[in-house]
Parts: sequence; C-alpha cells; structure tokens
Amino acid sequence: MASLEVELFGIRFENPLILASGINDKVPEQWIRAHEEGAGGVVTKSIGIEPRKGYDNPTIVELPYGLINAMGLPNPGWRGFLEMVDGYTFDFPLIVSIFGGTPEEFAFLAEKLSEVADAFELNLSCPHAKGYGMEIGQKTENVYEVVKAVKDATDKPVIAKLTPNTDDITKLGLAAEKAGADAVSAINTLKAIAIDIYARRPILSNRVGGYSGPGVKPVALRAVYDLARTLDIPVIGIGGITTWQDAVEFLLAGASALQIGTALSLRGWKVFREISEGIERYLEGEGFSSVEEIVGLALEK
Amino acid sequence: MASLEVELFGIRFENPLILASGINDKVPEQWIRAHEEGAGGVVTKSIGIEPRKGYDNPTIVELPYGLINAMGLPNPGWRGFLEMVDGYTFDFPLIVSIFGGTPEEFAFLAEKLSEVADAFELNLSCPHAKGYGMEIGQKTENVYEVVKAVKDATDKPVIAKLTPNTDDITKLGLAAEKAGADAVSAINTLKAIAIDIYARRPILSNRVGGYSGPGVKPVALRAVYDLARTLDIPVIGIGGITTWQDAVEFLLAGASALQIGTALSLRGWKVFREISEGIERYLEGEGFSSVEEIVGLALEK
Amino acid sequence: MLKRVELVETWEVAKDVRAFRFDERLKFRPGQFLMVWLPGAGEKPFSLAGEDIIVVKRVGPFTSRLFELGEGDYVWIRGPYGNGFEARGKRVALVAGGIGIPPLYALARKGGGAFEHVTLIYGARSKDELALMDVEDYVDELIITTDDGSAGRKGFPTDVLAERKGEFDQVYACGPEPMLRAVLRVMDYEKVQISAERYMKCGIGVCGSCNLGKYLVCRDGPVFEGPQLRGLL
Amino acid sequence: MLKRVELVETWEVAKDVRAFRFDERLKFRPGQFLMVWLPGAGEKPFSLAGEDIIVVKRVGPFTSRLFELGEGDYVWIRGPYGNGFEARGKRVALVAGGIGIPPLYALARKGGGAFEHVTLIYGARSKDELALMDVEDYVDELIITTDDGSAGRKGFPTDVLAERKGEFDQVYACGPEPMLRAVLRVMDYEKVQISAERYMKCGIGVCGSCNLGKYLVCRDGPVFEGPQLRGLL
Repeated sequence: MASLEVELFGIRFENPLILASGINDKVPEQWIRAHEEGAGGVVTKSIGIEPRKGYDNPTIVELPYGLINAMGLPNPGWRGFLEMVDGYTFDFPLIVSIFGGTPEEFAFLAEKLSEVADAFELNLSCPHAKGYGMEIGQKTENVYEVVKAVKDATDKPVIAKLTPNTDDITKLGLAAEKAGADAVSAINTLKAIAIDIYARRPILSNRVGGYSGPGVKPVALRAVYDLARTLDIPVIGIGGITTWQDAVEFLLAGASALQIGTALSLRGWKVFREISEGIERYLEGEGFSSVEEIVGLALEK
Repeated sequence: MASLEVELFGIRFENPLILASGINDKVPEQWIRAHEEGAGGVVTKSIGIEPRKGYDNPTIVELPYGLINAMGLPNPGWRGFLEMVDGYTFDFPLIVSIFGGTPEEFAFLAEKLSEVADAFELNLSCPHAKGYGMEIGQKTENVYEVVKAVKDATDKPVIAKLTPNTDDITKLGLAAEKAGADAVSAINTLKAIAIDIYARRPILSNRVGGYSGPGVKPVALRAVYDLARTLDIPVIGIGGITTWQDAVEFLLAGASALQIGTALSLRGWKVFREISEGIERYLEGEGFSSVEEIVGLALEK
Repeated sequence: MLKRVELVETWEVAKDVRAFRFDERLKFRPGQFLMVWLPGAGEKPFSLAGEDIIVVKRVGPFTSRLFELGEGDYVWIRGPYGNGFEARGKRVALVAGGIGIPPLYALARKGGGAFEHVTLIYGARSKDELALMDVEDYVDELIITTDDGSAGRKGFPTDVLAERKGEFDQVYACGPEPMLRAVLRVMDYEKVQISAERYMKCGIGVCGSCNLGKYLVCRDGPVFEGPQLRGLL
Repeated sequence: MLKRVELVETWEVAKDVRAFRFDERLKFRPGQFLMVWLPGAGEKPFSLAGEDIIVVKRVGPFTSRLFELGEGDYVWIRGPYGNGFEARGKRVALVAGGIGIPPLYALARKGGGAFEHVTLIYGARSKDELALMDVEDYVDELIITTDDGSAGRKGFPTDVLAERKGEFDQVYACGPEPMLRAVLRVMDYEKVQISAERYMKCGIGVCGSCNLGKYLVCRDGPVFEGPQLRGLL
C-alpha cells in the first residue's frame, strides 16, 4: 500500500491534506473533527492581536465555480484564542495562522502562541482587510521583515502564506525564503467582486472580496509550479483543490503538501477521505510507493 | 426599444460587444463574419513587426471553467497584415491589436497601420511571449512610455490592454491615462498552467499559458470595477463574459463596452446575438432606454 | 446562487410577526432555511414555513426593514440550506416555542401524510405572540401554553411534553434554547429531533460561526438527532 | 478535456499507413476528428475511422513517433470535434483520395443503414498506398483508381465520378485539395459534402488557424456542403 505520509519542516503529517485557514476552523472541536474526517493537519482561522467581529453579511457569494468571501478576519484575539484552546491536546499537527499590521505584531503573536502551535502560517495575503494580509504581503520587503521577525520570536516552523495578487509570486517566495521561512503556502484568494444585476450593487457588504474554489485552480497551480521551480524550501499548495486529480496535479507541480478549503463547503467533510483514497489509488496504479516520490515530477519536463 | 449603441473615443459601435483579440480573428473574412453574427466591433489578432509562427501544439488546454492557451503571438507581421487587408473595407469599427518589444516598435506599428485601423489596442498583457506583452506591461513606466509613443505616432484612438497579473491594475490604468490613452481594456489572461497527471508534465508546449473563460470572470469584473472607479477614460471589460447576465454585471461595474472571446469557442457565434438580446430585455424590463444609462451604476453603492 | 424574488403577499400573523410569501416555489424539506438579502440592510437566515413563505419576527434593523416591504417589493434569497427534519414515527409531537414555529408549521403541512397523529404543543410568552396561522388545519391536536396564562395553559410547552411523552414515537422541536434543552432532558435525548440555532453568517459551511461543538448548524443541522446533542445542549 | 487512452491494437493498412485502435469507444459522427497528443512530440488532428480507430499516414516526426507505439502504449486524446457528415441520399458515392479514406470508411460503416446503394471511388498514387482495410464489406460497389495504374483503373477518382455523377443523390468526398476542387466542379457544388482540410491547431475555434474564408474548418467543418464552398475551393 502506498504511503501518504509526508514530513515537512520536521513535522510528520499522516497525509498531505491540511484543512486551510478560514474554513470551518473556529474552535478546537472543529479542528479535531477535521482530523477525524481525514485531514492530515489543520490550520486555524487567522488570529490577531485584538478580537474582531468581522464584516456584516453578506460575507460570501456563491458562484458557479467557487466562492467570493470577505469575512473580515473575525477572530477572538490571541488572549481569547489561548482561553479557547486551554485544556485541549491534539494528536495531529496544529498550524496556527496569525495576522498583524506590523512585523512586531506578527512576532508578538508568534511568541504568545508558541506553546500551542506546532507551526505558524503567516497571513500575508488576505485580500480584504485594511492594513493586514495582502496589503502587507504584496511587498517583498514586508514579507522579508515579517518572516524575519517571527523567526526571531519563535522556534516553531514558519510558513509564509503568499498572495497571487502580484506580478510574480516567486519574488515574494524568495523574500520569505531569504528571511528564513521554513515553507511557503500559496495561494490565498484572488481579488474579486460580484455584482447583483437587479440590486445594481456589489453583493458583499465589503463590496470586494477574495475568490476561491475550482475556478482559481489553474492560477494556484501555476503559482505552486513557479514557486517550486524557484525555491529550496517546501511549497504547500492551496487553491481550488477539489478532486484527487487536482491534488495529484499540485503534487506533480511541486507541492509537498496541500490545503483544502472551499471544497469542504462544496463537497462536505468526505472530501478529505475521497482525495486521500484517490491519491493512493493513483500512486499504486502508476507504480509509486509513497506520495513523496511524485512531488515535483512535472518540474523536470 | 432600448438602444444598445455606444460611443467610445468618438467611434460609434452598434452594440457594446466587441470580438476580443486572438479569438477567431486572423483574416478579414472572420472579422466580417463576426460583425454579421452580431459583434459591434472587432479587435484583430495581435500584429507585430515580423511574422511569427507561434508555438507548437499543444497550444490550448480545455478546462471545466475555461481555457488555458499559449499561442505565442502567431501573426503575419505588419507587412503581411497590410497585404492581407488590401482591398477590404469594413462597415464596423476595426480595432487593430499591436505588440512590440519597445515603445518604438509599438509606435512604428501604429504609424504603419494607421490607415487601416479605426483604433489601436496595445497588447501590454499577453502572458506567454518572452519580451512582449505582460513582460512589458507589468511596469507602470513601460505602460506610460508605450502609450505615449503610440499617441505621438498616430491620431487614431489608443486602448491600452492591461494585465491582471499585477498587485494593483489601477496603477497600470493610471499610467496609461496619464500618457494619453483614450481607453483601457481589461483583463488579458491570468498566468496559469495545466499538468497532465499521467504524462506528469505540463500540457502546453510552452508549459505555461494564459487562463480565460468563465472561471476568470470574478477577477476581471473586479479589475473593471477598480479601474472604472479610478480612471476618467472609458474601460472596456474583458474576461469570461459568457452570458448576458455577465455582460450586465460588467456594464454596471463601469465597463463602457465589452469584449467577447472564449465564449465564442464555448458557445459559438450565436453568443453575440444571445448576449445583445439579453441586455436589451434587461434594459427594457428594468426601465432603461439605453445601455449607456447603466454603465457604472454599481460604482455608486 | 442569489436570486431576486418578488413578494406577492405579506400579512401579520402575531404581534411583531409577519409572513412573507414570494413568487418562487422552492423544493425544500421542513427545517431547511434560506438566506435573505436586503441590499443595504444585510443578509439573515430564516427557516422556511412553506415552499414560498417565511415567517419573521421583528427584532432589529434588518427585520424592521423587511417589515416595510409589501406586495411587489423584492427580496433576494439563496438556499434552501441545511438538512431538515426526517419525517419518522406515527404518533408524533411538534414542540414549538415562540418564533420557533415556522419549521414545525412546515412539517405539519408537508410531513403530515407520513404521520398518523400529530400533536402540536406551542408555547409563547403571551397570547398576542402566538403565530398560529392556519396550523390547526394540519394537526390532529393543538395544545397552547403561555407564560402568562393569557391563552391556553399557563406554563411551558415542555410541561405538557413531560406529562405525555409516553404517547409519542418521535418529537420534533424548535424554539428558544432553554426550551430545547428542556425537551432533550424530558426525552433523555432519544426519539427527538431538534432544530437548533446558532449565529449563522455564510450559511454554507465556510465561516464556522454557527458551530455547535464539532457540528455546524448550517451544514450538519439545523436539525439534529437527540443523541448528537448529548453534552452539547 | 484531455484523456489518456491505451492502444489495444495497431496494424499496417498500407505503405506508411497504420491503424491504431484504443480502449475508449467514442460517440462520434463520421467526419469528426480527434486531437491526439503525444507528450513531447506534439498534438495533431486525426479524422476518426471508427469509434475507437484512427488511421494515420507517416509524414513527419509526430507520426513517426506515433508509429513507434504499440499495444499497451498510451496516447492522449480530446474530441471528437467538428460537425461530421450528414447521411443524406439513397444512392451515394464516397470519393476518397489517398489518406482521405478514414472519414469515408467511417461513413460506410456507420452511415450504411441510411443508404440504399453505396459506391466507393477510391484513388491513390499506386497500389501500395491504398488503405482499404475491410471497407469492401461496407459498400455495395468499390472502384479503385491509381495514378500509375498499378491497381484498378489508371487515373483519378474524379474521372469516374464525372462519368457516373448522374447516378448519385449525394456525394461525400475527402482527400487532397485538387481532388476536392475537381469533385466540386464535377458536381457543380451541388449534392456534395466535402471534408476539408486546413492547418488546424487548437481544434476548438479559438486560434483561427484553420480558416477557409469566413469558416473555420474545426468548427464550421470539417464537413461543408457544396454551396458553402463556392468561391472558396
């Protein structure tokens, strides 16, 4: 039987499928359930300094090929987060997503949350929160500074989550790598909007939002392919992964692990097991014994 | 009956639907047919200095939600183009797309082709041709220089076709406007790739290509919305427009005219009439007398 | 996908409670809900009382705005979402509290055929808050309770349920959380389906706002089987 | 969408012409074509000779690479594309030249039921270039011509057509362009369907490479009615 196990930055994952940040991952019970349902690891909702309520509804638009969302980074703040996880233990890797407005804020959060996080994912890419995410992460110098500050503040592995809303994502990846990031993850959502033709206005209360789901897959796959060709550190693939074939494409493009988000809304919890089983059948059918053997095979051609 | 007529930079279009560059527009017979089938205007395939054969096949990948292509700017060169159109006259606006590696090349082409072009569209955005298109058009200074050089070389209206593969498309739009562009068009295709999981290699001979079709619509609509909020010159909307509802969304987002490309491959020539008729029904049902009345209505909310 | 629908009828069914009928007949299961968008005012979830009806209590700015709308006005909907009740049992009780009535009204109307005998136990704070509509036509027995005794029996619907629970194969409940907890305790979490409520935003299992332990009310619910809720409610 | 298929049989049908059968049965109309991708070698269009067969002449690097493949090897296909022949007429002639035979072979096999009498007029440069396969089983009359007289009648298939055109309700033709032009002239562009060829790249109406006047061979064709081709061929 082909092995689905992967190891990244010294952490073992039962399989390469990780619950993406911001999807059904508000509380510990949901993280535990994700693992029960077949996820190899979990990224939490992004945690900031202060509690945030998030935007008013509508916060999501359903499209034929995905979703546009502008949640507004709702989160309990780091204190609330620590209270929330108090007393829980997790038998799977828990990656804590953090966001801040400055390198210092990121570093502060990493320090405060190092006890509970197996690794950190830095949200340098949320496209719809003023002063956070993409607004910081579109500049290579900021990516560098934030990663560096966090690396100085924690011994835990650090993943820089990058934005595709840029001319060349590899520049952002190189900045993260140079600053000591242990991995990059890509992509966060694409800048988008939806307008209702009868209301004649943007649907989201925030007007604009981030696009995810099957429709962004070709863009995400390209980002992963470009990053994997350029960087030495591992790339975690995110963006529209909905079927096991999608997952295999990302692995072949150089992703060492994958995050699943929107597919969970489209297809339910079963998506983790379906994708895992599909990858396993593929590996066996094509004569591979481990998922790690196929990572990046399409880069050589 | 609601009017579909629009006027842009002094040119009247029977309706706002224009055949996009690079789709079934190699020869004059195809442009004439596009008009017969209901297009209000036509943009030609991009014309350069020298003839180019384009890339080897595969040059296209069909996806569930669109296409990825890397044609490689095949074209007969400006001399071949002039020979090809010799003797033809057109009773609809003919917009000639041009590409060059420098502002001087763009200006040269505009000068040589001014006799046959009702307007020019500058290809500052093709994402898969080394030294051309996006490689130039991702930098605001280049956009400015190219537009300026072309404006100095021709009296015909000049449209800058912008790339979405950037952190903020409005910066490119502002550069074009400042240089005297008469309009911008957006978006060109998104950087993308497709990998065959059994061949374990990129499908396109050029490996990477540009993504178009329904899946890019939310990104294109956002680009148009942002541009229309920022610029004083008209915006021509392009990107995944497949149904009349899509077309209305773009108009409400601030597009003064629209280009149809991939939908022609997906749905055939009938797409022009279907979209026109849909817009007309919408205008009448919602109490508007002209398509120009709805341009940008969603910007105010 | 969001869809604009036109209101064809609206009427008052109790104090600060109105019914809204729109021009679109939805395929739905009782217990499922819609997201309703009023441009400029927001978007909220409402349980379907019928294939084309929602019943709404005025509680804040959104519902106040909705109450201003009448025939010919538009609302935007997406859904139905969630799982809905599973019609099960022959002699059943529907236990409704306050504005928890709409999904049970829908169940009485739509699920009626599958049941042999339906008892609706419906409680409200006072007489003028009872949103009965024509529910009497669809149940075999109607028992009203009010907190203040202004109609029916003074007390809670769960008082009635506690006395008669032995009669029912299945109990269906929707209402304020204290009532739902009481129903679960009375039934010892067995033979009961509960339509739960949590603060819902996206409605489609993305934002995670509506979690109830490891469940999401929008996706795993809003209807839960009693045993699922042990330790949670 | 691209799909990998396995070759289950390949065999020589004439000099430098091989048939390839794969493990996927396609729903198709005779005249429709596939795009065939060989990773690393390129992608080319081929007319379907059957639901699972293409017949290929070795003409360059791509086809040479294809000729190296045998049972158990893979090719990647997308399609079928294009419009295909419309089976019409009772007494019909199929006029094939050289490697123009596959779509007419398919028409003889699949369209046979609709026809009362099928005459295949098949010309090649010489005997060893005739890719007949088992087409004789599917036609009522087979007339061979060769340019050098090494088989059948010396001359062109259009010589035969010119003599006998009065017998046919409908003529179906595929082959080199001079032959197609001759067929069109013989028939005066009436009662004839022509499968045309142009340099095809995308196969799906995007690139415009395969234009034939205002038509695209990949989308409006490859089969054209005679009158459409007036002034074009």
